[in-house]
Formats: sequence, structure tokens, C-alpha cells
Amino acid sequence: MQRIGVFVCWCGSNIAATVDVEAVSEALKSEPGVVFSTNYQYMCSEAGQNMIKDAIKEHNLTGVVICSCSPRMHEATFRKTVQGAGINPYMVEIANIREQCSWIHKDKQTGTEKAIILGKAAIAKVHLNAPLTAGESPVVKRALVIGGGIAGIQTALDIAEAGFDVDIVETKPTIGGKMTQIDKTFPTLDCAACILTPKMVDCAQNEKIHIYSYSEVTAVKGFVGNFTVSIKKKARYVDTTKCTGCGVCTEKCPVKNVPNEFNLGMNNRRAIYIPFAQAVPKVATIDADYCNMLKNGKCGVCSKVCTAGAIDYKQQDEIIEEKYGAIVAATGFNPIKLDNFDEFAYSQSKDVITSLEFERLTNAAGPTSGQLLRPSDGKHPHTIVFVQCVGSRDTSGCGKPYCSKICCMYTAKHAMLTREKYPDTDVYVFYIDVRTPGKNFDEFYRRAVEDYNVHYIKGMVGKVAPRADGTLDVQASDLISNEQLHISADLVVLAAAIEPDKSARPLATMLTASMDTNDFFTEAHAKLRPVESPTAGVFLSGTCQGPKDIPETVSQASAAAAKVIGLLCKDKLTCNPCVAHSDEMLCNGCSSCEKVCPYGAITYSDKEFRMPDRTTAIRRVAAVNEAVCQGCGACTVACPSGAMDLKGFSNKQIMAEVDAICK
Amino acid sequence: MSKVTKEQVLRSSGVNVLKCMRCGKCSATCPSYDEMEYHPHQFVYMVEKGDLEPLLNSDSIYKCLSCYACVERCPRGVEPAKVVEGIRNAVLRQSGMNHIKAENIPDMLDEDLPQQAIVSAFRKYKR
Amino acid sequence: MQGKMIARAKELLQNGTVNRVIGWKAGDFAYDITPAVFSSAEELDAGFVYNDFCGANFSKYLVKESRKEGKILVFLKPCDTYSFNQLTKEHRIIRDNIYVVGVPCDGKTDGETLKLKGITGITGIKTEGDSFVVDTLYGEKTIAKADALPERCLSCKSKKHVAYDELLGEDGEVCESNRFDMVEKLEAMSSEERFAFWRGELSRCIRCNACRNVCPACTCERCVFDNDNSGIAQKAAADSFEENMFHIIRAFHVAGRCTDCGECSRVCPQNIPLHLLNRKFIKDINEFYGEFQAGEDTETRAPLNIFDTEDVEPSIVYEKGGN
Amino acid sequence: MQVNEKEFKPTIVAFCCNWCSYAGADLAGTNRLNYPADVKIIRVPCSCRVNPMFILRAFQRGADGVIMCGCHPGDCHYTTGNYYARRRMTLLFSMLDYLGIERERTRVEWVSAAEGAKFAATMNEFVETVTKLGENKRLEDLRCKEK
Repeated sequence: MQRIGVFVCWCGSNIAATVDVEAVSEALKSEPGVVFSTNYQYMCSEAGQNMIKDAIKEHNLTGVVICSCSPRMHEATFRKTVQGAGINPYMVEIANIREQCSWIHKDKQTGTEKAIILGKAAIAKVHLNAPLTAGESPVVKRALVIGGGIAGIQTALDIAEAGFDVDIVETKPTIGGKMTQIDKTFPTLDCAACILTPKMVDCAQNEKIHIYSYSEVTAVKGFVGNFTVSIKKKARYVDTTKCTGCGVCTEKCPVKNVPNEFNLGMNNRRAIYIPFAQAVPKVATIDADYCNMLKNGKCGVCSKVCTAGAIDYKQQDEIIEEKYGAIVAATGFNPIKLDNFDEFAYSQSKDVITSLEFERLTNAAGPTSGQLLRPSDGKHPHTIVFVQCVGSRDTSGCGKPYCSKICCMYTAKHAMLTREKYPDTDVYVFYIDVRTPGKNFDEFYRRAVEDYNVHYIKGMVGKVAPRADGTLDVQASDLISNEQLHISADLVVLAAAIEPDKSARPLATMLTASMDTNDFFTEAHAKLRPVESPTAGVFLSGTCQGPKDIPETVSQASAAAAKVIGLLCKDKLTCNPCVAHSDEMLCNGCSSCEKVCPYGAITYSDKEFRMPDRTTAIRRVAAVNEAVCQGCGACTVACPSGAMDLKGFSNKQIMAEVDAICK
Repeated sequence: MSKVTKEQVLRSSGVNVLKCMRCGKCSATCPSYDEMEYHPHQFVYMVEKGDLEPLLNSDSIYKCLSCYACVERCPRGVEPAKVVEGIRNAVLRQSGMNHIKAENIPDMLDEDLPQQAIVSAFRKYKR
Repeated sequence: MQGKMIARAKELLQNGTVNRVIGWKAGDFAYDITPAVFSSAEELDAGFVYNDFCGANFSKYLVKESRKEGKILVFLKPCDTYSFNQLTKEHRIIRDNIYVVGVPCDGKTDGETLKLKGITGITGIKTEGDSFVVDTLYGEKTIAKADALPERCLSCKSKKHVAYDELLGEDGEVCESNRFDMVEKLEAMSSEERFAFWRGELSRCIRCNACRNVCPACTCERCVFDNDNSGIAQKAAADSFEENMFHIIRAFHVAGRCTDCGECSRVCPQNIPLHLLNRKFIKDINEFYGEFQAGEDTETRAPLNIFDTEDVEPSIVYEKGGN
Repeated sequence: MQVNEKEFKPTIVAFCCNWCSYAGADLAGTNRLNYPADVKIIRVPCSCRVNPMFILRAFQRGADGVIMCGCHPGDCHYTTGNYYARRRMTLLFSMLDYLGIERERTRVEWVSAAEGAKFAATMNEFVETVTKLGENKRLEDLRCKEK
């Protein structure tokens, strides 16, 4: 039998005005198990807390009921209080007689009666409370960053800076991501490669960072502090330890017609290739889809010219397993496919390009060596039309319902750079809204208009039609002058919406991390925990969480790193003790609980049991991993036999509350 | 003649004009743009404002080809052509002159005219 | 069929595929047939029967039997195979320790039913077309199957075996069943009428637990009603609420897992139509969450262990009309 | 057993999930939004913790109405809990209705932490409905009541 103390708080007049606190403490005194009952002006004050501590010692209390404000307010306070007096913090129950009683009832008698019932329910529950101890689980001091773009790079560098090992897994042969393809960055117009490549080199040289390039995560097991991840290192048919990146093979390879993905297919590469000059790691990769040797065993030129002997046609995919304490998703984005937007003639004319293709056309390392030339005839375009919101803010089903956020700024950048380099070019930008909320962003856009004379037109392009003379007829509306325009353009640039990378969805499944309907990862809290996934130990970096520009991506990447460091700093994690547990003798082994667990906290194993009839039997039983369980209780209801119960909210405790209320 | 209300147009067209984000793609895509005094995006906006009189009195409602290019292209699924049609129907129903009467149909029959067009016009414009 | 089954059982025993056979054994009377385990050819010859009285579903016996040494041969009728799959899915039976021979079924009757129809002194039974021909001490009697079959056979949901290692005879098809007719009838009643109906039925409950004991979905290591720690333990129904409570909780526990085998109603000594509770859940699940047949396979997730973000809201119960 | 003839006061049990609905109830209090004292709240971590047994137990012990509140679908703190709860309660309530128990005695409502006003309004309405129905006679353990 518990020895219970009841403490009724006045909360000044907040409770005492509509609840007769004296009557409540008096009424609860006669409840079974209650050996002490009192009331006080402010229970949460130091004097109030001391009163509780003294009573615990004086009356040898084993359980405490506090009738006060919401447990969401002071449950933690009072748990600490009783712990200070030597009893388990989970032997406290709060009866919420302020928010759910005194504040909503005006009549004192009503309020007092209800407060007594709420107090009785809490007493009934405390009778069944058991001391709970929070479990601990160790933390593997190593982090995994999935995705090697600027987000992943920044996160990895910051984690490594704090002294922890960190691995980057990147599906492409090199890290760097989309930023490597960008020419200049807004709003400062410095060159993307100049600020990115030193960071890539830092990653390669940092001894705390290990890069798995041309690799994929194939399985994730475990939980916060203790993940086991399978990583597939795809065969690149080149021994990366031997390859020096000299590039001779990439010049001698006879297969010359492979579309170069780095330049978005606007020129070709060989079947053995290094994506670009500053690639990290700078090693060659054989494209098995095109290599003659791998396809039909005829060729072997690269092997012959490689002085390092790095070519290995027999290389196989390799799967390695590694343990991590934290995982960061940094899977990034892609521009959407424009198949649904026939009206812009993207598939009909080479001179209708996406903004990312425009970046390559203006980049010194691009297919035109930085000369802005029309893809169709290699001539300099004199009239360029930029179309914004292509597929963004689109609820018709063809595109994406959200704003892609970066297009307004990069389009202003493109327009400005074009006008600066080629002042003889007419540049039109069709916009629905120009969105420039960022430091120096609006100034940047205004410079495009005021200093560079870019024609910003409020309206949308309805149709782009290639003409026989090679120009493009752009039909658009100008909403301000209320007219329909026809512009004869040489080049049309579409600001395609961006979408999360396709690898994000399967990754989220592996991580049991949740996603929104657009396949962006969801945050643990949209405002207050923006870089954490609701799944403990999984963090979000960059555009996999939502559209972002580079400065935002980098700040989020560093924020995610800070969260990871905060986690890895701990030697052990304290778990929530209110978790599910399974009574093995009752467990049927039916797997119902396992199916409804959102965290994968339940596992099954065959165990030998001594049965009541003195035989031994091997039975399949469930076990809850207390470090992973978050205590929702879904399993307890799925369990038909009642083997699964929740500590702190057990079946019996809840039923005792029900009984007390219904009496 | 009773007054045509915004609600009436919205109901008969089934369009939620509040979905419009004013991009103007409807007007950008409209093949009859130059013929029209009021353009598709204006129809949507003016109906939203309840400013129906100018539309009801404008020839624009007969210039719309009902080609549905604006409906097809609208990124927000607003369906401007249906708004135009809503206004047009309101005018037709009010005028009382242009209703098709069953006895007039035989005169309209024509080798080249699809019968379905007559049937649907009859359904639409009969009282 | 009985001869074929005995012959096959002997073969499987002899070639070592199995070391035991679970089958039906004749009792003191021709109609009182009990499940039994046979471990030799002699035992099979002496006691194994298969006839139109062999209604018992063996799946549940396998929970214990499949945990014993060696493989066991079981004969399953089509509807039994659904229970078998469900138990396999829930890891209650060890599939590898079982050899399943599917046997066809055209509906099983029982002695009680025949006696109610005035047929006594039963010594044997056989099927002839749509009738049973019953041998009795007073000569041969013929009764139409429609009059002698229990409800669960008249509304048979499937003659197809969904799990087996081999089949004796032809496999059938999933049937067009009218099994929800009575549920629909009840749904159409007023709340008061339904209450009266169920009080009339459930108040007869004597808490003999036969329904629970026979139910292939009720295989808990310890039933919540027997577990003092569950908070709802009860040995006998003390009042009308507990009669309700027992059956509601039992039906809820098997919701989404019940294959509608009808054993509960078959064994109820008070003839309470318990299957109408289970069928209500099945019907609701089909209507709310899409067609689902428990035991159809061993992979599909039970409807209560899965969800769709677009699921109907509980208010559908209030909105469906009627009262 | 004494029935107050002048005014019937129902007993209502409300199961509220800790993260949304319990916080919503707190907000109703903070904003001083009145609802009848007949409603007594039981805090559970998530609506998926609510076992049908609890609801039957409440009726058995004399509750006249039981309401379960949780986060809006899609907003569950545990991501999926309320989806399971939704299926369970839909089926349970349908079954109670099928057995002839007044369907208005049971209710599920999604109340977010920001919806104090909705919480109060829901409770006012639910209490009114149950009061109209009167005492729960069809499901009640008389033995417990007499104690």
C-alpha cells in the first residue's frame, strides 16, 4: 500500500477563487492510502517545494499527488522536488485543477466538486505507479552525412571541426552537388567554384572526414546513437587507391558520344570520365552503360594507357556496414522535368533551355567555354526571354504547389550578367511576383532593373512557338499595360521548379523519417526544431527539407551539424522511461505490435521458456528497445493478449482513473 | 431585368475565382486576346470584385472561342473560360431573346452542323 | 474421399514425411466425431473417418501440435485454410512442421441439427446431390442440404484452398456469398430494436467460453479475461454489461483477424449467433477500408495494423443515417 | 440509487492526447472558455493509447458519454498514432451502434494545441447531446453503481 501525500495549490487566487482548496485537501485526506493532505498558496515556490520535501520525510511518503496547474507546466518541477527528497520522480501525479477546473468554472461548488474528483483520479493512479528509471544507451561517436552537395559538405566540415568522425555518402562520382554546376552566386556575384572547391578539398584532406563517392545507402538499422548503415560502393572499375586523376584515359577512350551530365547533355564525354577538373575525389569512373570492354569485352584502351594500373574491369559492387550515432539527410534537389509544359516548346527547340542549362552556357568550364551562344546554331542571342515560375506555384497537377524560392534571384542574376557581358542584348523577365526577401536581395533585383535595364514584365508567357527563321515567338501577357505581347526571341530560359531528389523517398523509408506530400523531409517542429527530423538521431540539411538558396542551405547545414555535435558529445543518452514493455509470458509472438510501431522499436526473437507445466518451450516473443520507443502506446492496443503495456500509462492506471471519475 | 449577381455567375460556372494568383497566363495564351475588350484574367478578377456590369455589356463574351487554352494552361486550375461562359449564360438567360425553342430546331438542321451541337445548345438555352 | 485420405496418410507416414496425422475420429455415435491424432497405419484404419459430420476446423490444434517433434499431417477444408493462413501470418503455428492436404467440402452438418429435424438413431451419412442421405436405426432418411446445413455452410464464402501442400480432389472457387444479409437487416433496424435483439441473444450467454476456446483467432497465451492483471478479468458474467463486454471485447480482439469460419456460432450451446458480431466488423472493414479477407494470404497487413491518411472519420457512424 | 429529478448531470470521460488535445484543453482554461464540469479529462500520451477496453470500462462504471480527442490526422506527435486510433474507434463505435447503444454517447474529435475554443465548443455540444439522451442505461454495471 502506498503512503500518499496530497498537496493542493491555491495558485494565489487562480485556483482558490473558484475552488475551495481547504475542502479539497480535507476531502482527499480520507481517500485510501492518503496519509497527509494540505494546501498552500504557491506549491511551485521554493517554500511550497520545501513543504513537499518535508512532508515526504516526515510521513514516509511513497507517492505524491499535487493538485495544481497543468502537468505541462510544472510536472518536471515537482518530479525534481520529490527526487530531492529521495523518492522516484515518477511517483508524482498532477491533478490539473487550474486550466481544467478553476479557470473554466465560475461556481465555487461546482469547481470544488470537480477538483475533488480530479484529485481522486490522480490518487487512484498513484496507487499503481511504479518507480521508473530512465534507461541509457551509448552513443557511437561517428556521424553519417547522406549527400555530398554544399549542404552535406558544410555539415561534415563542421562536425569534423568539432573532432568527430564523419562519413559522406554521395551517389555521384564526385562531391560538390548542384553548386558545382552554377556559374556565379547571388547577390555578390562571386564565382561558385571559387568558393566551393576549397571546401571540397578541405573535405578530402580532413582526416576526420571519409568520402564514399559513387555510393548509396542501402539499409539503415538501429536507433539514435546507434545506427547500423549499409553502404553500397558501386563498381567504378577503377581502383581509387591507384588512380592519380591524370586524365589520360579520359582522352584516349574511343567512346566519345556519351552525353555529359555535368553539362546537362549539352556536350559529350567519354565512357571513362572525371566529371570535371576539380572533382573530389579526382579519380576516373567507367560508365558501364557505354564502355565497350564491359559491354562486349572488346577494347581495353584505358587499361593500356593507365600507367598506374588502376583500371579493374572485374570490380564488383561492394557493400560495407558502418555504425553511426547520428545521420544527416542532405539529399538535395533537381529541377523538375518539363514534359508537362509543352507550351514552352522545351522539347521542340534547342533554344528553349532551363536556368541550370543557362548556368552551364555562361560558365567558363561549360560546353561553350563561357560564351553565351544559342545551342541551335552557336550564334549570340540578341533577345532573351526569361520565364519565371515554370512549374512552381502550380496546383493544376502539372507542377509543384510550392514556391521554389530561388528562381527570382537567379533569374535576376542571369539577366544582370547577360546585360553586363552583352549590352547589345534585350532581356525580358516575365514574372508573377518578384520575391526577394533576403539580405541585399531586393537591392540586387532593383539593380537589374535600374542599372542594367532588364525589362521586367508582370505577366506570364502563354506560348513559345519556334519560327522557321530560327527565332522563337513568345506570346505573353503584360498585365500592367493590359496587352498581349509577341516577342521574337533568340533564346528562352525557363526557371523550372525544383523538387527533392528521387533518392529522398526511399531514404526516408529506411530512416523511418517522415515526409510531406511533396517528398520534402518534415521537421520535428516547423518553427522550433527545423533541422531535426521527428525520428530521433536523424537531422536535415539543405534543400531536402524545403527549397533554399545557398546562404540558407549553409546556415541550415551548420545548424544540423551543431545538433549532431550536441548529440555526439554525450557518452550516453537518457531515454524516456515511459515506454512500452512486453510481458514475455503473455506474448503470442503475433507481430501486431511490430507492425504499428512508428519507430521500429519492437523486435522479435525465439526464446526458451520454462513453462508453468515444467516443460521448456521455445516461443517467439516481442522485446521493446527502450532507447527507441517514444511511448506512444500504439502497440498496447494492437496487442490482443495484453502482453504489451505502457509504463507510466498502464492499462490498470488508466482504468483506475476511469473508475475514480465515474464513481 | 433582374440583376445578375456574382454568386449566380460563380454557381453556374462552378469556378472558385479566389484560386487565381494573377499570373496572367490565361491571357497570355488566349488566341482571341486582341478581339476582346476584357481579357480572360480580367473576367476572373472582375467577377471576384463583383464588377459584372462592364462584362455583361461587353462583346468580349462572344469573342471567347471556348478553346479552353486558358483552362488547360492555368497553373492554379481556375478555368477562366468557364467564367466567361458563366457571364455569357447570364446574359443569354436574361435577354429572353436568344432562347432556342423546340419548334425552331428543324430550321437549324444542316448537313454540316453536328446534331450534338444543337442538342447541347438546346439544353443550354431553352427556358 | 475417406479411403483416399487414409491411403495418402499412410503413404506420408510410411515415407517419413510426417510422423503424425490429425484427423477426425468416430465417437460413440456416428455423428459425434472428435478430432484426434493418429500416429500409425493401424490407428488410421481403426478410427479415421471423414464424412459430412466432420465440421471441426483443425487449424487451432496446430498451435500446439506444430511445436511438437516432427511434422504433422493435417487435412484442411477450404474454410479451414483461411484460419491456417491467418495463424501462419501471426506466427502462431510453425508452417514448416506441418504438411497440409486440402480436402474438398460441400458443407458439414451435425447430429443436433438432424435431431431437431426429427432424424434420430443416426448410424451413418452420405451426400447425394443436394441432399444428405442419413442411415438410421429406422431406415434411410433423406434431407435437403438447405435444411440440414448450418448458417456458415449455407453462406459459404469460399470453396478454394488458400494454403496446402497438396490437394485431394478438385479445388473450388471463392463463392458469391450472402453472408452479410443478416447484418444488413440488423443495421436497418432502429437502435431500440437492435438493443432488444442483442439483449435477447446475449442474455442467454452462460459464459461457457466455448466460442473463445474453439476460435482459431483466440490463441492467446493467456486470455485477458483470465488474466487478473488485465483489469477486465472475469470468470462469469455477473450482469448484463459483462455479457456485452465479453462479446464486444472478444469481437474487437479478433477484428481484422477473424476469417469468418463460423466455429463460434457452431459450438455455442445457447445458439447465440455470435458470427453476426464478427461479420459486422468484417462488413465495416470492407466498406470503410476496402475489401479484406483475413487469411487469404500470409502477407497482407491486418486492417487494424495499417491505415490510410484518407481513411473515413469515426463520424461516419453518425452520418450513415437511420438511428 | 437516487436520481436527481430536477437536473440530470451526465458523467463524461474525455481521453485527451498529451501533445495536442490536452494542450488544447489547457488553452481553453487559459482563455477562460467555459464548458461543463461534467467533463473529466484523462491524459494519455497519444490517442492510439486509448484501448477500447477503457471506453467500455467507463460505460460500465457509469459514464454517460465518452469522447476521445487527438491531434488532427497528419499532425500526430508520433506521426501515425491517430491514424490507428481513427480506425479502432470507427469500428468500435460502429459496433456499439450495432448493439443498440446510442451512438451519440461516443465521439472522436481532433483538437490541436491551438484550438482551445474548439475544445470548449466541442465539450459544450457533447455534454448537451448526452444530457438530452439522459442516463446511460443500456451499458452500465448496476453492481458498481449501487456501491
